[in-house]
Amino acid sequence: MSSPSKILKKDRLASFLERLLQERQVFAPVRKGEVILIREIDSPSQAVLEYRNAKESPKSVLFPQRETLFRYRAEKGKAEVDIPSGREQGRVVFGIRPCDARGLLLLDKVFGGDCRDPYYADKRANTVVVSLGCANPNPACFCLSMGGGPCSAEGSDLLLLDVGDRYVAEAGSEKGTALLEDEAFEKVDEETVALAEKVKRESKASMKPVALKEKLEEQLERLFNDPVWKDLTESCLGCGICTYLCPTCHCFDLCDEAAGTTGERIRVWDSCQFPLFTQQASGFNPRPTVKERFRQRIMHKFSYLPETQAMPGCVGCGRCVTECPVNLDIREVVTSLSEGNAR
Amino acid sequence: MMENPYVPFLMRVEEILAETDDDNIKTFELSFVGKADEERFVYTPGQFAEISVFGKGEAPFGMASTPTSPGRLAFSVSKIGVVTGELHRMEKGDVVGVRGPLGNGYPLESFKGTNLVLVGGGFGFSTLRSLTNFILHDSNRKDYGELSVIYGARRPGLLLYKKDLEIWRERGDLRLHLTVDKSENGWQGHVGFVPDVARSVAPNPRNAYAVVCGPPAMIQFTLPVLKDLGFGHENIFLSLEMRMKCGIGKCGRCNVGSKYICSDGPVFSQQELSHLTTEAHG
Amino acid sequence: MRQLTTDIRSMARKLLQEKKVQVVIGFERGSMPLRSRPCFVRKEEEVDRLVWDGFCENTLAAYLPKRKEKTAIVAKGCDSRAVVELIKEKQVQRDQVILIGVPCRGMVDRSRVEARVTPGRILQAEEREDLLILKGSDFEEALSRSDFLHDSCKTCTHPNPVLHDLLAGESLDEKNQDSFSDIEIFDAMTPEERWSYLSKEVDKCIRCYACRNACPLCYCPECFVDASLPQWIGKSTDSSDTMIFHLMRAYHLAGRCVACGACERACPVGVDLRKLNRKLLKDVKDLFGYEAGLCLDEVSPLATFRPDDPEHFIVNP
Amino acid sequence: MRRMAQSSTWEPKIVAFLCNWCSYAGADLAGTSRIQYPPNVRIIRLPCSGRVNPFFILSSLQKGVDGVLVSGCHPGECHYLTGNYSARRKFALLKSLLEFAGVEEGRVQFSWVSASEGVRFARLIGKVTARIKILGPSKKLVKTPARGPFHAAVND
Repeated sequence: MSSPSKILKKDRLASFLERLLQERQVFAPVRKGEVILIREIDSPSQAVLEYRNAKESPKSVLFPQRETLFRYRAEKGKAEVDIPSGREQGRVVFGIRPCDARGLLLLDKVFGGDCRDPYYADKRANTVVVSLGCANPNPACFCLSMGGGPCSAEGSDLLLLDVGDRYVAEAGSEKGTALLEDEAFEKVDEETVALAEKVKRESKASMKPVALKEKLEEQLERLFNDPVWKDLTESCLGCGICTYLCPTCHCFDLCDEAAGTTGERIRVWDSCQFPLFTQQASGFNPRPTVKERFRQRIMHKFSYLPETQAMPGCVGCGRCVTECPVNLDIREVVTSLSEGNAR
Repeated sequence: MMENPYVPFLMRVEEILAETDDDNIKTFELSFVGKADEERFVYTPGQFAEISVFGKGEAPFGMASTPTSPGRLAFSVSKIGVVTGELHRMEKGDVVGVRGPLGNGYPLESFKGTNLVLVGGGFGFSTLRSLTNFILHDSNRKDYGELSVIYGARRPGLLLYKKDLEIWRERGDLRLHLTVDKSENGWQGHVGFVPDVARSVAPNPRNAYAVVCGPPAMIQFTLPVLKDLGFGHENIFLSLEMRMKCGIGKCGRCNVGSKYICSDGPVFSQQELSHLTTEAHG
Repeated sequence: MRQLTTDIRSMARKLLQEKKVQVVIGFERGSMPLRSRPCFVRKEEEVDRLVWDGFCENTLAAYLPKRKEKTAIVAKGCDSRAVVELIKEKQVQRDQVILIGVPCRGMVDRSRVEARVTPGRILQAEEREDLLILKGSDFEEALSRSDFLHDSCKTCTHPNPVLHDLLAGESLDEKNQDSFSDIEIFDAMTPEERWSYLSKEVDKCIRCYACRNACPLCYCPECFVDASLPQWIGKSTDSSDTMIFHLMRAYHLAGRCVACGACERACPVGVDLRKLNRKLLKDVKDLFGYEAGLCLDEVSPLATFRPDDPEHFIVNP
Repeated sequence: MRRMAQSSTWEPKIVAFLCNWCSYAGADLAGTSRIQYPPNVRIIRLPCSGRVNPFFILSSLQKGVDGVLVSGCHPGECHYLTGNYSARRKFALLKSLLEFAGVEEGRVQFSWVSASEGVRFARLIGKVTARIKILGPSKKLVKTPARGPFHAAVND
């Protein structure tokens, strides 16, 4: 094992979280009614670590569904703009799944790059990601086929692997290594390392790979104008579930909310699946039906992002698979596209 | 580029000029409220900016002015939606927000020493006006070869920038071909569609670039004409339009294939576009 | 169940063979256990994709508006009621659609089943009469299917198609009148309690509009949430905007909602959309004596009036 | 704190959507007849009570008015024959739905006032205003203005 690792006994987890909470905002899986969501916690007992995956992805911690960009006051002949102070408190995103941690890497690329997005980047710079490996991936999970894995540390500063009464904690970055300095962590022994390796092996083996022919990107380019899209998307209702729950989808809208002479410009999530997303003021819409919009979603994830960001816009978390009201399964869609024909 | 790319700076409305006889297109001349903003705003023809009407939102417009006349920016606005409707209600002295310059602009370096054919239709002419005035400026004219401008509108009353057109007509170093789809009010000029005019004018493709900007139908029929005349894909540039929001390649809506019109464009060579899978252009 | 599948397939095959329709919209096996999903069959040789089981929860009538082909649709009671409303609202032409009616014993709510067997993984699910047999990697369990039905199926009073051209299987007994006791109980709470309950529900909403898009009667070319001139409500998850969205979504379906429950089932975060929907179902019934989707000749309650309509709420100074 | 300091001087803001052919004229008559009524209503004239889009009511509440009144012609007297009959069904459902959701009874009210009923109009406004005063400032459905440097001063 090359990365620094230690042991965190489960009975010492609460004290570790307690110390994190003293200095930073901690976001963790919590139970809300029947579902698990990633929310800010104020006590270690709120965190639920025996769970499959959260209903919503953790992207909202860094890219909230609604965010104020600036406030203004505008009157006849004058205007003032005020930007919310950029000082972001340190954050820990604790106990998210490895797929979601990896999803943040794509957001990093999109919101970083040549033109840095200060709202995302300021939060991100002060964020530590502690993920929790999956011993029991869901039937809908396919992280392995998207280049990640149920116990992949990619995108995590610290990866925890559950080996019974303790976690093995592997640091994936300096931020993670720094966390290992906490007194709750103990030196790792060989027996525990072997257990962790077993968890990794077994969880990987339990996953069914998505059958992808090699050159999905090329097939997609070739199939852009193919009638196959009509067949693939016929059952699509055109709602935004798949994009809103997705850990990598990041499209947004900017709008003004005014109250008299003051107001604010906000950023809100938007979805390429909505008809108005690309409709021009003239009424012309380059993506007028579900077919074009669904195609955009697939092309963006599996052709455009691999080309521009060297990473697909999908980490295989399976949310769109389980939550789609009509079970339009993205795994089947990519499989059939990679074969060059309809399912 | 600004430190926070989402926050506009302020500009004041100095002049409002009704361009068309139906009053649907007005040109707004804006001055910088802050001196520092003026210094930061270094642009080339073909770039655009997002104009904010506080409380209503933003919309993108190509600069119709040129960097050769500093201190002011001009934007032509067609009254069509929420923001543009509100802009049309504005008066001299009102303040708007501006973010920019955005996009890549026309490839002026490549154009140097070559002949240029600018083909524009309707509202899409605004950045070609900027390009034309830029080239015609005393300090630039010698850097470029022959300049032909083919510009059409549905009818004479809808031609933009009539004062510029008058001046250009008087100049010996520019060939101006105006056309309208339909004549009216004693129009003395040419009647016909832009692609047909392009064919009859038959600009020489040797050492030349063509720049096309206009409604989709015009582009669709002009490209084959340019091809017939001998213009290669790499020598034809287009300025594309799509619904935009952020203007910096993040919000995800204005892509043609893997490129964002706002940040990779809006100006693309036909060569570049031929590699893109897209529903949007031509 | 098997017999119904066989019946549906043979009806679909015949319709396609005789070129009476170009497409049959029905259900096929889904990609995961406990799921069936909409499918569109255009060729005879694909007819065997069609299935009928307790997971056919989607309201297929949502696919009918704007469809140009002649279409056959597998229709449960609620689907048929939606078709009736769509015909009345001139979104579907009666002679363009053939209804393959299927009496429905209610559909299984997979989230309830999954909650029951957590943390096990269900690998296979099948139905035998009234039993739901679940198999996992390390367990097998038989549940009584009627304990795991969707809420909307539990209160359904029209399990048989009210309009059909063909009928698969045999009609089931009609159920008792809906008592709306849930609404009466809720109404008995204080306004503050009701407000706080609904506010909490609505705060879960992520504005994905799946409820709207899954609804067979939500076919407006431009929904009020999308309108920009004027913009009626904001686009964010602001609590006031979201509450108004839900109130108005329900209100716009007043006298049109056929209680199919597609909206509740589509919601990924489990907003209790039933409360508002059922309040309006109850009011429409109590005030105007109307139940949507039962009869092609009945005028919709908000498209008509009676001079002696209730006006107990009018202020008389 | 500010809310408490205000409470003694708080006056409700009420929007009244009035039919041009009856209630609006009734309001006019009340005015020209110099009949006193509370000054809390802001009148918006519409061609018919049937023109009232439910969003007019909800948007008003969202923007922070304390009460909404809709008034049209008495049943049978609609200038367009049946506009108020259709409206009556819509209003019945809307009012019931809002109250079911927990919006206070009386926050949204409906009435009929004819062009000759200046006195009735004044009494109506008195009654509506009194009811809304009892309810106090509206909070539910109000879209809370964003908090920030520019907002505190403006939203007083």
